[in-house]
Amino acid sequence: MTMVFGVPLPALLGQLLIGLINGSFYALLSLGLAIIFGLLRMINFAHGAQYMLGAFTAYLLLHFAGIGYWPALILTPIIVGVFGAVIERLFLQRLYGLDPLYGLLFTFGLALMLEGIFRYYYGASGQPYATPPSLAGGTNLGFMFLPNYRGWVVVASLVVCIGTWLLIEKTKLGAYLRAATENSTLVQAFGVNVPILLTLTYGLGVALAAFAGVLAAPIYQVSPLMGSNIIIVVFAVVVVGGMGSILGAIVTGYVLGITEGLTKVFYPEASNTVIFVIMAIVLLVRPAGLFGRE
Amino acid sequence: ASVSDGKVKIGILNDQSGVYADFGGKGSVEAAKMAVEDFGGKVLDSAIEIVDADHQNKPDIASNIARQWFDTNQVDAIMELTTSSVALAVQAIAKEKKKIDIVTGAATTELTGKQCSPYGFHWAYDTHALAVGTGGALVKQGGKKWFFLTADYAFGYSLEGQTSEFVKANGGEVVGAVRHPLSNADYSSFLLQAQSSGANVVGLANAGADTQNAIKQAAEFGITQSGQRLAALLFTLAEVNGLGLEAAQGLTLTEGFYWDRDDESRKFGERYMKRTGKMPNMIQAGTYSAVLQYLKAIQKAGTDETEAVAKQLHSMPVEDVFAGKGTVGPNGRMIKDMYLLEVKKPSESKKPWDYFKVLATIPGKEAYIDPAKSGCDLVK
Amino acid sequence: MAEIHTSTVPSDALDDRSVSKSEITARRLALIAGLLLLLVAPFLIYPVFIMKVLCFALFAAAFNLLIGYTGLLSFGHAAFFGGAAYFTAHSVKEWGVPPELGILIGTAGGAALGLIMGFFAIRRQGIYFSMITLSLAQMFFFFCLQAKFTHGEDGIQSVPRGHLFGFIDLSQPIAMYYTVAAIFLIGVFIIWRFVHSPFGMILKSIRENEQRAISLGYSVARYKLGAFVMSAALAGLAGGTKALVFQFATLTDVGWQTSGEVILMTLLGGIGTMLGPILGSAIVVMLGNYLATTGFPVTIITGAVFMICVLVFRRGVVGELAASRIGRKFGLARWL
Amino acid sequence: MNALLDVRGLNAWYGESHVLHGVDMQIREGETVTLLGRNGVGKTTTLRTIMGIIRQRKGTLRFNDQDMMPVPLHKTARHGLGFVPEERGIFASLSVIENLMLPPQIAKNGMTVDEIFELFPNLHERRNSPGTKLSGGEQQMLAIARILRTGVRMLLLDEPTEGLAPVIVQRIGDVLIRLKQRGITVLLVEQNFRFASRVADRFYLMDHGHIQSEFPVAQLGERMDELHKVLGV
Amino acid sequence: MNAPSPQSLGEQRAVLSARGLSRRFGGFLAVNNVDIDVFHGEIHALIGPNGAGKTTVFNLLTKFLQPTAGKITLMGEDITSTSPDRVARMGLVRSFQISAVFPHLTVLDNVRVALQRPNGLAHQFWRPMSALDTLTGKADALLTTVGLMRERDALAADLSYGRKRVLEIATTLALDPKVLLLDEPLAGMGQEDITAIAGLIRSVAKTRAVLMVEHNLSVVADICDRVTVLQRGEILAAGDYATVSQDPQVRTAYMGREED
Ligand SMILES: Nc1ncnc2c1ncn2[C@@H]1O[C@H](COP(=O)(O)OP(=O)(O)OP(=O)(O)O)[C@@H](O)[C@H]1O
Ligand SMILES: Nc1ncnc2c1ncn2[C@@H]1O[C@H](COP(=O)(O)OP(=O)(O)OP(=O)(O)O)[C@@H](O)[C@H]1O
Ligand SMILES: CC(C)C[C@H](N)C(=O)O
Ligand SMILES: [Mg+2]
Ligand SMILES: [Mg+2]
Repeated sequence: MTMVFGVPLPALLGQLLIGLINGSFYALLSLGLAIIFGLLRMINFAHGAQYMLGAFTAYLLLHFAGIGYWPALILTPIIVGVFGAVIERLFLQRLYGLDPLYGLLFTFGLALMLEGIFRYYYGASGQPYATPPSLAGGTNLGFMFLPNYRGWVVVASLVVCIGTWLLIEKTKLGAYLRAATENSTLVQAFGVNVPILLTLTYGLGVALAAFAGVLAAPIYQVSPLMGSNIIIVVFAVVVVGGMGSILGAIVTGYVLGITEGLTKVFYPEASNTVIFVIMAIVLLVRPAGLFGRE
Repeated sequence: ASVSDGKVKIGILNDQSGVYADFGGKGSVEAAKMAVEDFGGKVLDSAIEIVDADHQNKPDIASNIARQWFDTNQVDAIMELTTSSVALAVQAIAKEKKKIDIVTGAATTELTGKQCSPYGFHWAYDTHALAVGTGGALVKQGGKKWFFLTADYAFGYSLEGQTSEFVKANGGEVVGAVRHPLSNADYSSFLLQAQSSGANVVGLANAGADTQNAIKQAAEFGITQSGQRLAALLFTLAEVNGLGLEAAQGLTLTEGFYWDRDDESRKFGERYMKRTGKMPNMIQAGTYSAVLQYLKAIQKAGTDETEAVAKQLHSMPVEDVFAGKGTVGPNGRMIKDMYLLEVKKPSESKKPWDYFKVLATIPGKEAYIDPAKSGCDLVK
Repeated sequence: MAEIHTSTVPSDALDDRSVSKSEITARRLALIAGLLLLLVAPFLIYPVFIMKVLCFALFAAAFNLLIGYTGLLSFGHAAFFGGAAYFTAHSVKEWGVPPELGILIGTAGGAALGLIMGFFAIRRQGIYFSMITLSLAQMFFFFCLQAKFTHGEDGIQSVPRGHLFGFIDLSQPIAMYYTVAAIFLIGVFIIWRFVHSPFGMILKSIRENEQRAISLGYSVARYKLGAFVMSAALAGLAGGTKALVFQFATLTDVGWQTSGEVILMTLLGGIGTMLGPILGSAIVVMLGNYLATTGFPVTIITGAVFMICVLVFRRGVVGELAASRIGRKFGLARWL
Repeated sequence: MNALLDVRGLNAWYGESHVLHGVDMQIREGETVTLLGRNGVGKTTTLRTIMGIIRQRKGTLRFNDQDMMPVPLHKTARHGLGFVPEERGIFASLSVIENLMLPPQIAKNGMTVDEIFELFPNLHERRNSPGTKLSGGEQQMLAIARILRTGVRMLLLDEPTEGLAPVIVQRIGDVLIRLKQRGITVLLVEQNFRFASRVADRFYLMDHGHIQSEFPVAQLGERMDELHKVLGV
Repeated sequence: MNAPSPQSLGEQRAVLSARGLSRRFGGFLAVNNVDIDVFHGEIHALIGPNGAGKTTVFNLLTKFLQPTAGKITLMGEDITSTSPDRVARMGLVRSFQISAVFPHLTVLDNVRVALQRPNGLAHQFWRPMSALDTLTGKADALLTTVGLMRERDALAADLSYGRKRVLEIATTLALDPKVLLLDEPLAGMGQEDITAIAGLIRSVAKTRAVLMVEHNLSVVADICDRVTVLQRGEILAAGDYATVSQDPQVRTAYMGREED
């Protein structure tokens, strides 16, 4: 067996691939967070809960409407996105003039509540969600047995991340979003309907989280706690990438996922903390994050 | 001879919303109520009341509630106590306050070992029984090289430790172990390590949703195709139901109760099913037995005073639908037969909740540590 | 940025000059009444409950020292509270040190953690600061999860309360109670003194305009770090005390939910007021205790309270009271 | 001929404080009109109310014979009104060119980017740097340029010369004169009296939330005393 | 504070001087090779078109920005890599182009905060607030000088823009700086204030060095001893006002055709 730094090559490659898969979730989630932060200047603490909501919506669609994975992959982000948009209209809009910390606290409360509600009805142990038959099974890559579904996750997240990035960076939308962050009245005075823009943006960010949730459902149990388990790591990813930087969120998401995978090979004890350690170092060297603007 | 404050109050303290909520949860509370009804609703002419609370698997929340129950709510005994850390904490408080606790939900042998209490009892199962049952069965079937996936806390260590000892004693070896945090979502990288370890058994020293997830993901990564076997060391009817037969089939597990064992158990199971919509596992049935036995002990002692009741509990034989015939050791361990079970294939399952084949009955003496060797200093 | 409190607190909240004599007398009387209440409380209410309230009240007051007076919202204060609980519990249980030393060790540990975390966190402001403290605290959480001495999910259990100064037997509930009450009073007094000091004045001005404070020659980083460490130390004092009261140190106390809880207490009671965090923690602890036995998830209520507070109640109970017509008439802002 | 902008009895409030008490002004197409007044009399408020940024308002407001009162803010621009705020409103996170391209074009006759760069060579030089890294003068130029691209019919300019070097002030004066030649209507708020008299056709003098008097540039000489009193120049 | 008093250094030694000062923002050279000397007892004006780099030079001199190249000395000490708060403690104090007061403190407290540090009352977290009462006398004296006594107990936020600028100058003076850097101190002030504050600047300059950025050329002509004109980050001209204002390059780059 080929060895790299005392580790069998297949094990190394396998962990790298698994890191990439985790990174796919980090990237999707931090992308949504970055979009919301970019425009609303608000940390969407409910992002994890909305990811969970995505998984649960897929689950509920299946159990109460018989709607399977593929339609759910499209429907769920729409449903949850609309839910997000409603939240934005009803509540978040009242917080825009205030210190951004209030947005953080509000969504923190929202997250607790959503989680509590699902815990109340579904317990915390998680509900199973079957892998779609078309993606069942796996492919033997030689160094590891890659479940087809996980391969699909990597592809889907890459496509969605790049697509979203293009949408925002290469269209005028991105400029509107950033400008409206700074002075929404003026952007309105230029003839742009900013309130709708804000609602749509929040909806989009939430929809991305929900999309990640549907992707996650067949991998992990559909559990009320799935959001809070991952969200703080994703926050760290966003800090490392530079808050509000779309590209930063995506790239850092994948890179840190892979880094975590590597750590599991060489120093497993640190795999939980490695992202936070990296965050601390980045803060020392570049307080604005790798891709952030001061 | 009388009952203090005119009422016998039993507190059922367990996880009702967390990772282990299906494991005992509200079901245990129902089971306790059934026991009270079956006993006749009154003991020594005093009313019996069941109170319950959710400790969320947090020892601090649990001990808060326990303290409050003992100090201000006149609770006489606390039972169930899912999760070892909680059980140990509450048992310590009960000991200090001289109150009875009967643990059915938690697994650690510490409860009747170093941290035993003269008023503390351990009912349904423990890690030793699991090691002997599930671990032993797999070793016998040729599982000689083990790799452990262990929940990173006392319960996991104790389960891993006792299973390892058993494996080694039977000529097997342990080739590695990884620890994962409680309620971990992703096992892929651990499974990858297990895969490249060369073991032929992957022992899951965890519980509840953790075990369910690990099993699902093992299937995804083709662990079983590549010739390794999974040993779900703590697995019950509730988890099988959660996972579905398709995914769970073929697993070997150890429980102290199976509803489809005989007529008596079926009758009990159906009554329970009517109230909860589910069949009971060993925790819920065990809680029924614990409450019943506690009430019998009060009846016999003629008082609810702790010392007297504890004395009865230690000396009375246990005879009910859960225990069959059991005895209680001086360290508080209730000793009864355990069942080695195998999860049926979907095609073999004839009716709802028809999940298990009984492979063997493990005599209580084999399943549990001899009280004299338990390390409990109450045993002379 | 991050002037969370300027919008929430009447601006004369900290101004204790220009107070009439009769008001001073009234305030003294109120203070004495409060002390008396603290003295007789254990005979009226379940002492363990009050001790819990006092520990959390001190924790919230320490947290409030940071947010209310420097405008920095830490989302990682559980690290100091829970960390100190571990340090105290470990030193008392494993090393057999007396309780007073144990609590000191906890406090010092909290301060040390504060120094380390503060070093990283104070480089940024506003939400950035919050995110960083959250992440660093989470890192500490994982450390606690893995370190041997914390005993993982089990926590450090059965911590002996021991004898205070060698002769006061703390296993007596009443002795423990008065010890906690004393610690609480000392802690709150320190905070009060700290806030109403020349140092506090500089903190306030830094929050108002950081660039200007630098140009006046103040090394802003050091002041912020000072406040951060002070807040961490006092949170540690609260955590260490709690470990003795409940004879426990667990992961719950270092988890982010606890950080959230202390924010809720402060927000609900009133950020930037002296009394707010105390009242807020009483309400939250009561709520938690009540719901613990009902089976209704605490988080639903907690979440809802958070949302309502943020939407309609940003000044908290105390702040709203002070800003109400009656409150303004009686100059309550200066009292609370 | 009807006025392009017709304001009658305009009142406006900030919360409870009543700031405009019945402002009247009529501005014809192609005119450049300057609103003079001391600090705090409500000049900025007048512009913001006309633009629709301040919604707590009463009175008649017609632009191009359309009632503007019910028009939401984001539609005001489409009617042909453009606003350059006192604080300029350059977006820090956008580059100069992005700032320039931001407002949606509402009419074909707006300036092209090339014309703009010819008018403001500084902007061309710094076109890729972030907006707020520009100096004050550069920002002011950018703010005006940005609106010119959209092709608005009427510009509301709030103190475009504040804090600018004399040479830039002159340049901006030149620009305003060129705009007038293109037929763009301008309502200008200005404290710099010399500048105002150079570009304006007509003046409104404002005091405490209403228009005190109105006169053409030709009468400037006769009005000096009044101006002294009201402006303290 | 026992640095040698500038007086003893002799009239010709610069109190603050910079050599080859440069600052690059990405690819853009905002300040390029600037030499500047500020002398005791003099008012030195830094003028130039918008974007010339005046504020940036201020930021460099006060260390709010780190220069890309060059060397700065303050009273003979190299401060090229000193932190901004330390520079301030050494006696180099600035005001800001955009008004910078502590909005929710009273006018009096604004000044007292400035006085706290030089009077050793900054770190005391164990003393009561009344410890600051010893500063009130000094603060009041200063407020009287600048004419802010009437607004003494008002919140700074409630002051009009012009008054805020006055307060800012008062706060700056409270530190009794050796070198005073004022960024457009008169912008936004009414004419009465302009006259008064210009007079004040002139009088305080007698015992210290002042460097100011100002667009109000009549004031510059009036009170400044030396003028440096900056354009595109480079020095275009330097000298007294009369000379500089005749410089044709300065006229085209900054002043324009006539004096508007
Ligand atoms: N956002 C606001 N909230 C409350 N009052 C305001 C607000 N903005 C302005 N005001 C008040 O309204 C009045 C008019 O202000 P406005 O800004 O229109 O004056 P201005 O004439 O433009 O003055 P300046 O020459 O200083 O720009 C002032 O008294 C001011 O204090
Ligand atoms: N932090 C920065 N990053 C990038 N460019 C900057 C930064 N600060 C200033 N600049 C650029 O440096 C140049 C000089 O700016 P500065 O603010 O020093 O000008 P100024 O002379 O003070 O102008 P004004 O009179 O308008 O205040 C400007 O072109 C500006 O865009
Ligand atoms: C709840 C059960 C699954 C067992 C539990 N993990 C324990 O610690 O004993
Ligand atoms: Mg104005
Ligand atoms: Mg400048």
